[in-house]
Amino acid sequence: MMAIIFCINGEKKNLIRMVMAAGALAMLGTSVYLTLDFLAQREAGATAEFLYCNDPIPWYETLNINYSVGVDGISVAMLLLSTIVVTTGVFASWGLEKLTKEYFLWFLMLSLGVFGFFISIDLFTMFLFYEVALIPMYLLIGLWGTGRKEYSAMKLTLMLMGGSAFLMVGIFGIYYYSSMDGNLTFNILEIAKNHAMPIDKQMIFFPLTFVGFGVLGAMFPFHTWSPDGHASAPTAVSMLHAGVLMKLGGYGCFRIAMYLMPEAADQLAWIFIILTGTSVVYGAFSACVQNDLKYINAYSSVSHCGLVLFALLMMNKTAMTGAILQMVSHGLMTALFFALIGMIYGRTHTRDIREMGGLMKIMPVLGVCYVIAGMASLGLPGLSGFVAEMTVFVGAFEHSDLFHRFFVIAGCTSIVITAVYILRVVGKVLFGPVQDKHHEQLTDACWYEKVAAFGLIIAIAGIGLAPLWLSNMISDGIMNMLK
Amino acid sequence: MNIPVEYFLVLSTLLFFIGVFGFIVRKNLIGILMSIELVLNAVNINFVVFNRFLYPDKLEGFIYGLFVIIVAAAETAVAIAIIINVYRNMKNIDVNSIKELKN
Amino acid sequence: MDLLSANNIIFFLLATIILVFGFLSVTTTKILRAATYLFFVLFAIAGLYLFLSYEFLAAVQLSVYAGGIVVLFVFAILLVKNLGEETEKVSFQKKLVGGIASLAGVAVALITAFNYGFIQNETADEAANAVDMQAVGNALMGVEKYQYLLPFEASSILLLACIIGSVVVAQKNKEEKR
Amino acid sequence: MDIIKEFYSGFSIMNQEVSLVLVLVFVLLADLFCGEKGKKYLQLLAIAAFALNVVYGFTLKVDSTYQDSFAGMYVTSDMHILVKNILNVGTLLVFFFAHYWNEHENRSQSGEFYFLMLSTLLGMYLMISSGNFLLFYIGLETASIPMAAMVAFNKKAHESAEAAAKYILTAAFSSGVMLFGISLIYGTYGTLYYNEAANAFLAEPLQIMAMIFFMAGMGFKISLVPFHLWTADTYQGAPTPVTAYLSVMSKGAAVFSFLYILITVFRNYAETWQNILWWIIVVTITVGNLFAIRQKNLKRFLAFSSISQAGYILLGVIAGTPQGMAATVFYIFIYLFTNLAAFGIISNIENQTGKVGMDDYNGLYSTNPKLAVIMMLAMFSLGGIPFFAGFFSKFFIFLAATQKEMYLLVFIALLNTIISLFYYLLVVKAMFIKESTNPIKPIKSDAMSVIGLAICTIGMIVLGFISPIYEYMSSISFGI
Amino acid sequence: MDYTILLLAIPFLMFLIIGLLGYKMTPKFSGLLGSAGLAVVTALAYYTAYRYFFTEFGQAADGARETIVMFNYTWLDLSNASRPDLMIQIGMLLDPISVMMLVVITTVSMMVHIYSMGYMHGEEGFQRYYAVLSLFTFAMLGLVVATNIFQMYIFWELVGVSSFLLISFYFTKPSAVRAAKKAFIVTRFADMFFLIGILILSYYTKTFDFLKLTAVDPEAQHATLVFSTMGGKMFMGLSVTSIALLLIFLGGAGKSAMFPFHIWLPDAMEGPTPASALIHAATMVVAGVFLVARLFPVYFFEAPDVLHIIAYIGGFTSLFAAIIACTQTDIKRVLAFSTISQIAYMMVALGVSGFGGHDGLGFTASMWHLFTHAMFKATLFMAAGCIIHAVHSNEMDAMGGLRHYMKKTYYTFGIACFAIAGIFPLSGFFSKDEILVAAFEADKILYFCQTFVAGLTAFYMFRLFFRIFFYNEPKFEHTPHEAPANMWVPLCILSVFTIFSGWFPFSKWISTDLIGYDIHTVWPIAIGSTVVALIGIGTAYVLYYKKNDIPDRIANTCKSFYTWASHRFYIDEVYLFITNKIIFGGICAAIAWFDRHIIDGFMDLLGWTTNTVSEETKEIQSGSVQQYAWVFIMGVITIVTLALYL
Repeated sequence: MMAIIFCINGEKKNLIRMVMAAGALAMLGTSVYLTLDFLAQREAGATAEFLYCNDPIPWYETLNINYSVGVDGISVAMLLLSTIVVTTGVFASWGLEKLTKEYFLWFLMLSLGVFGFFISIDLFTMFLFYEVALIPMYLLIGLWGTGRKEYSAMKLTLMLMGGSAFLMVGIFGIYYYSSMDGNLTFNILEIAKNHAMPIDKQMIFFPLTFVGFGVLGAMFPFHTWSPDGHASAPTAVSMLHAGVLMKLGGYGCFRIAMYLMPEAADQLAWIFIILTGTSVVYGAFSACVQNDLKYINAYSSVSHCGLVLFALLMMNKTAMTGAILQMVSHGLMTALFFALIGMIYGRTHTRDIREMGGLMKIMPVLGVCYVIAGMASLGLPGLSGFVAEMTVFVGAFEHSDLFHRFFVIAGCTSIVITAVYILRVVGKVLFGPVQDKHHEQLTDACWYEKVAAFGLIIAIAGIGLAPLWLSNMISDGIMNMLK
Repeated sequence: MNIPVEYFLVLSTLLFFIGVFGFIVRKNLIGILMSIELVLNAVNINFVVFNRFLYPDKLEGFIYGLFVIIVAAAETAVAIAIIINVYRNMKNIDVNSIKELKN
Repeated sequence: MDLLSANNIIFFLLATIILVFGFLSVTTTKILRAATYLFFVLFAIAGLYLFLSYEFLAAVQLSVYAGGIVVLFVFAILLVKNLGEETEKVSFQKKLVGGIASLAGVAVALITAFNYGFIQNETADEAANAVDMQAVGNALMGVEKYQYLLPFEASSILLLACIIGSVVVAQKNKEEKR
Repeated sequence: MDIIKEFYSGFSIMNQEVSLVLVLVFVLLADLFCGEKGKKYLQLLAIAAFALNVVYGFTLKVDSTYQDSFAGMYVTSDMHILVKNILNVGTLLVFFFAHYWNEHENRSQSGEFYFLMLSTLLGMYLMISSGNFLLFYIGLETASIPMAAMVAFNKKAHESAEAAAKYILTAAFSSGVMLFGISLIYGTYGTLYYNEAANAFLAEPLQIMAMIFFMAGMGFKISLVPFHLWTADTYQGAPTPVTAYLSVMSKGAAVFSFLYILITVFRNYAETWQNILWWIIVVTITVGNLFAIRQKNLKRFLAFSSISQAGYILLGVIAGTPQGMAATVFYIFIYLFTNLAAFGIISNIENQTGKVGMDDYNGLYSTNPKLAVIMMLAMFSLGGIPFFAGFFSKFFIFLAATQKEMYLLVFIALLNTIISLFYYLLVVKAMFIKESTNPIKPIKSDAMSVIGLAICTIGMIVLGFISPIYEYMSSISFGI
Repeated sequence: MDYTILLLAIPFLMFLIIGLLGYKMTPKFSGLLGSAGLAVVTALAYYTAYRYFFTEFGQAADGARETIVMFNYTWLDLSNASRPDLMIQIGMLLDPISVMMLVVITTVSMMVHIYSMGYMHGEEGFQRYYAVLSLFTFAMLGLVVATNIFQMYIFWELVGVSSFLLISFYFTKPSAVRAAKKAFIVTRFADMFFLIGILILSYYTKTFDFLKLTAVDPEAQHATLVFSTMGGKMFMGLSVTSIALLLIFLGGAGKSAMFPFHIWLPDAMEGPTPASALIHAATMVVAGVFLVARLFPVYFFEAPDVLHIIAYIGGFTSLFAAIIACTQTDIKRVLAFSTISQIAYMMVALGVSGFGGHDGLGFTASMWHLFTHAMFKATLFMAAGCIIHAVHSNEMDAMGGLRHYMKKTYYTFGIACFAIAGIFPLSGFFSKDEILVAAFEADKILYFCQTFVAGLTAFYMFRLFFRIFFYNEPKFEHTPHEAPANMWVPLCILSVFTIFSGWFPFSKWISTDLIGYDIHTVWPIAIGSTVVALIGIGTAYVLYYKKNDIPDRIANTCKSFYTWASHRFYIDEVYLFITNKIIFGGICAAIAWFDRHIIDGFMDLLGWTTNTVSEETKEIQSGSVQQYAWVFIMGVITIVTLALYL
């Protein structure tokens, strides 16, 4: 349904770009259509947990591996997010000159992995796509990145693979306890239905799986790949990575770890609440004193993604809906952030906030977009961040014991700290007097950059202004899961 | 014939490890090869003795010993050819001269 | 057990020769002497086979080992080296580690072996007559159980390959000659 | 006449061996009669003849799942045939890659090259299919002694001579140790036939010690730690086609026969050898990986990588289940294409420029994009990255090991994949990211290499998706 | 669907249109467009107010005023199994205070729109200014008509952001950027308490809806059933209701610049003066008061202790700010502290108020004062704007004797000064008087305190007045001149409100229980306060009518106190210390260091260890075949030993 790979035999860069743009737009169109159709079907009373399921295509029959895909409200939301980010990412990297074709091929592979992951309902294919999504990062960062790119690329890849080592053991465990009667299966729905894993085994495999995905979700203390990786990655890759790839972690934690091993999730939640709650506050505090724009954003991502996992662990409808909303929202706004940072960096050739200033005067469009992104990040109503955060907090407040309360309130403080670092950046970079004389000659955004930025802003504002449909769609999926 | 089989086992084991010792300490490649012959002979003693004392009705160990001798001969031939090749390249057959490939 | 029975004397004599010369052959400093000692060892082992009344095997041992391999060794030694000129000095450290490994190996192997009760076959004595050639031939040429046609054939390929291989390796490079 | 009849009936199920011997004789005769002029065609003839043999191999199938001849001396099953076919394919690929080398550097001895290689292949056949330790031993030696000669083929190079010397000495030593083990097996089990030995189970320490001595000999062939030390030196010194052959075929055959012996002869000691293998696997993977990190020479690098790969393969062996066997054979199958692709590239570049250092590969993508891409695919496949076949084989092998609840082992192995990924990525980094002042010039590969590389590449990409292969393996596999 | 939705929709559309397309318009057109849009809104607001107060539309059957929900759309669903009603809705709630606020906001906003056309003339970013003004108006209107507390929070945040944008209007000026950041972060900090308060409240009451929260059960004298479930819950000596309400009040305190969150307001004067008039004087800063008023029944019935706290914080803040105001020399800052002081007045009034009928006098007075204060403070700010416009400085030293040059400004400023000082018959007299009455009835200490503050207010306002319009003329760089018509006309209109709004029958319209009642001027208190005010004016006259050295001598006599007061008691410095040194320098830097060196360092250490081990172990592969064999045999022996004997 979604797997579209382009084989491009053109030396002409423009042609490649056009094909990419067309393909990305086609994907966007498909996903929008999918969303609308999904909503329509739900409206019409389709009650199946997953829609658009194909008949499982047997793949490795002896191991009961099938290629089976389907979507529920959550994956539709994630797909929508992915396609938006991919499309805008294509536009954001329009100006790339070095090895364009290879770049887009890897980029496509990355997005293929992401899409595949979100639509899979078979653990094996899910894991397959998960790894597919990881590895192009290495080359994308290593080849087209900036700064300490080789180090960062290696660190990122190795840490994420380390995560998948945890994950893989978890998956094996799930597989071997997937059924009472020996009909082992990789199918998530069947596993959940059979619910055959004894609690003591869950206690082993839940943490493994959760940590495995948590690494990708930048959970403290496994987050350090994120600042370096993001700082070195090229614009569109940062966008896609922070915007979508990190969501794989949250989605996986939810879809695999918590859905398939609910009892252990319930019992061990406290450990991970401590960790994720820490990352929420910790990331925010760290971001306050960074001087590199991308580092600031990367730590902010740590904080926001921490909130995703944190909310998931609260395990009630509202908080989980909030978590998914936060994924979507953070995906969009962080993609916007990175796109803008890339554009600014492309002009000023520095990301050090101490060397910039007064850019609002020089490039008003980028400046305004940046302010909007910042506002979304600090949770301004009318933009998507607010919707997500409020849902999370209200949901998380359901737990009335002191432990949960403490962490929820700590989480709430993060919105103040977020304001601090966002305003610090805005104040230093965009406002104030111009720091560097050379910056005065710089130009404002060109058309493809505008397309990228405005596309994301429209999505952010759209969700921020009218969140109900999305929230309902997601909570519909959550309800099915919670059963 | 009342010598216990263990005696032979002691003999062969000792011979085996003398061979091993030789392999480890000799400096000369041909010397090392000789040590290997000791090892193989020790094994042969085992086969033959087991055949004779434990399972005399079949000729399994006997035949095995026979084949070990054959294979040892072939092995020695190739090994000596290789050692001569080494000599041609290095101008000696000291074991220390084949320490170039390492780490 | 009669310690001084003929059997015992022969056995202990042979064993002593084997071990002493074996040890000498790996410790002597002169390589040609080592070859000589090795010859003695192989000879004594052939004697052992005779003692166990496996004449055929003893003959093979003598012809192939003593007659073939040792001669090959000697040729090789003569080919690569001036006779007896160099002596090799082995460092004490090397001897020590080698000795430790060997002694440990002997200890482990023997302790394990003595824990095992070998059951000597009652019929051993009666069958202690020479294995006749017919039996050997049958065993090598038959396809039944305990007959070894297939390994025999396989070993022919092995020998052929080894001959070719050693010739290829040992012959001087043709290009070099030209 | 009865004997003759029996004789033929004995050989009647040995189709592969017989046809291989025919090819062998054909090559020998052709080499004898072709003379200096005919050398050019000799190689083509040899490859063609062997290719026919390969094709023939795939037509074979035994009626029942298990058959033996020569009263249990020789055993075969669909799985045996399949493994031999896999080895055939690998050998053919090695021939493709060796063609250029034979043409230019080994011209005078190309006939011998083919002959020796095919005879070692025959040795592997016998190793795999033996039902008796004697035949196994002869097969093993046939597979290793001529190999030593082949390692020494590059006679001008010191390295080749040194590698050969190390190989033959260590091989002889290890076969001595193994024989000691076999002799004890004979002494305690009273038989050398696998199927009978399996029943003579006494749970005695001496039997276990015999098994361990035997395992050490196998450990040498598979290059398991601590029996692996020869591997890197030999791989580095040997001519590249021989290294490729050693790293894949020799290892694959040894692993399968090892597996077969473990699950037949030693099946009652399963717990013991599983415990031993557990530690050996951990050490092997770790040491292989740790040593691979620092290598600068690609052949040596791949040697250590193959050591750690051997550890992964044993994850399938350790389970001892049918699923484990299927995973093992599948792994070998995938590993064959992957590793041969890597060696194909290396030999291609080495033949034409003489460069094997990792630094020499800097900036390869800018001058030789196709070679660099194939190399990258190979590295990714070795590292177990999807969509490449290596991912599937790794997944299945881990799955097989976890079937026996060895989660900790699998976890350690998985952590090790991180290290391995690190050094595989180092190669990718050199080719794609680093820049060089003196990059390798654009290379025009010869036709044979192109064919070989194409096959390998296709194999790496599509094999994981073609599930019938694994399904077939799974359907014919067996275990304890 | 109702026309009232236009009240929200029009400003929002204006914001979008001017914001997105503004760069294509001429500045003048965008200003006119914004003003025109707002004019419609103002008309609608007045119409609504008319309908609500003077027709049956706002009358319930029993004579009380009705609380009307015009519309209520679900915006976000936060419900879950145990709390099915948790929904964020966007709607419009009309009751006396929200209707009054509609009038206040639209009036002041309208005036500011017109005024700005003159004041901001020629500024770069004129369109942006109007866009943000529209956004602000939208947000403020949304805030006051909120049907539920979460809607209020949403618009509360929007208001904060538009305030931020307006303060940072001159974004190339570092001080403006600093002030904007400070304002936003301080209010945001307070908002966090608001949010937590909302969370606690909604957790126990299971609703966000104001109607459900504030519905009074007259029998039980208990706010409503939704609170019955949370009665017993205690936390740290207070009931959870009290805690929640206290936290909510803290949110309001942030917006309304109550001590200790007051520090942002004086700095916020960096923004354009008309924006200050609208946001930081008349409307946004009273949001906190409005919030408390909106939840007043809840406070009164469920957390009277919190109400006391509110009253005392208000009292303290009003005194504190008034003292500081006496020492400032920047005229906008004087006005800012005056604003703080006056808002604190309203808080006091709420804090001392009772419930029902005449007991609710404080409530009425607070709202009344809110209204009158909005008018006269807007006047003051706009007049100050005119003055700054004329002399191009905020400092008093650059002013003096301006009455000769700017007659209209002089008169309007004067009227507003008398109003704020509480001189009969101007509006301030009435509203302030009612506050004092309410305070007198409830708490004598507060009464005396507030009376004293009234005197101080008169003093510093007239200090300002005399300093600007009398005093000695400094050397003007160019002669000051009267502002253009589009600036003084709004001034005059607001003066009219300032004069007459004291005569409106507020108690008929606004009361705690929605039932109108009569109030009478309590003459002893009124005369007392007037006398105090006159003393203040007199003192100011003596000190500042003409240049003399009495102020300096007074300052010297109590030098330390004066220094403290003129440095605003160093509260800013304390904050600065906490944020810069402790949070940034301490916590953030420590965490960042920890992250880079410990966590990241650990990951790097893993890599380093692996590499080093690899490097260090290379001797194992020594190249010696004998060593290989040794390892081999030792391996065998070890395995045998381990397998058999261990």
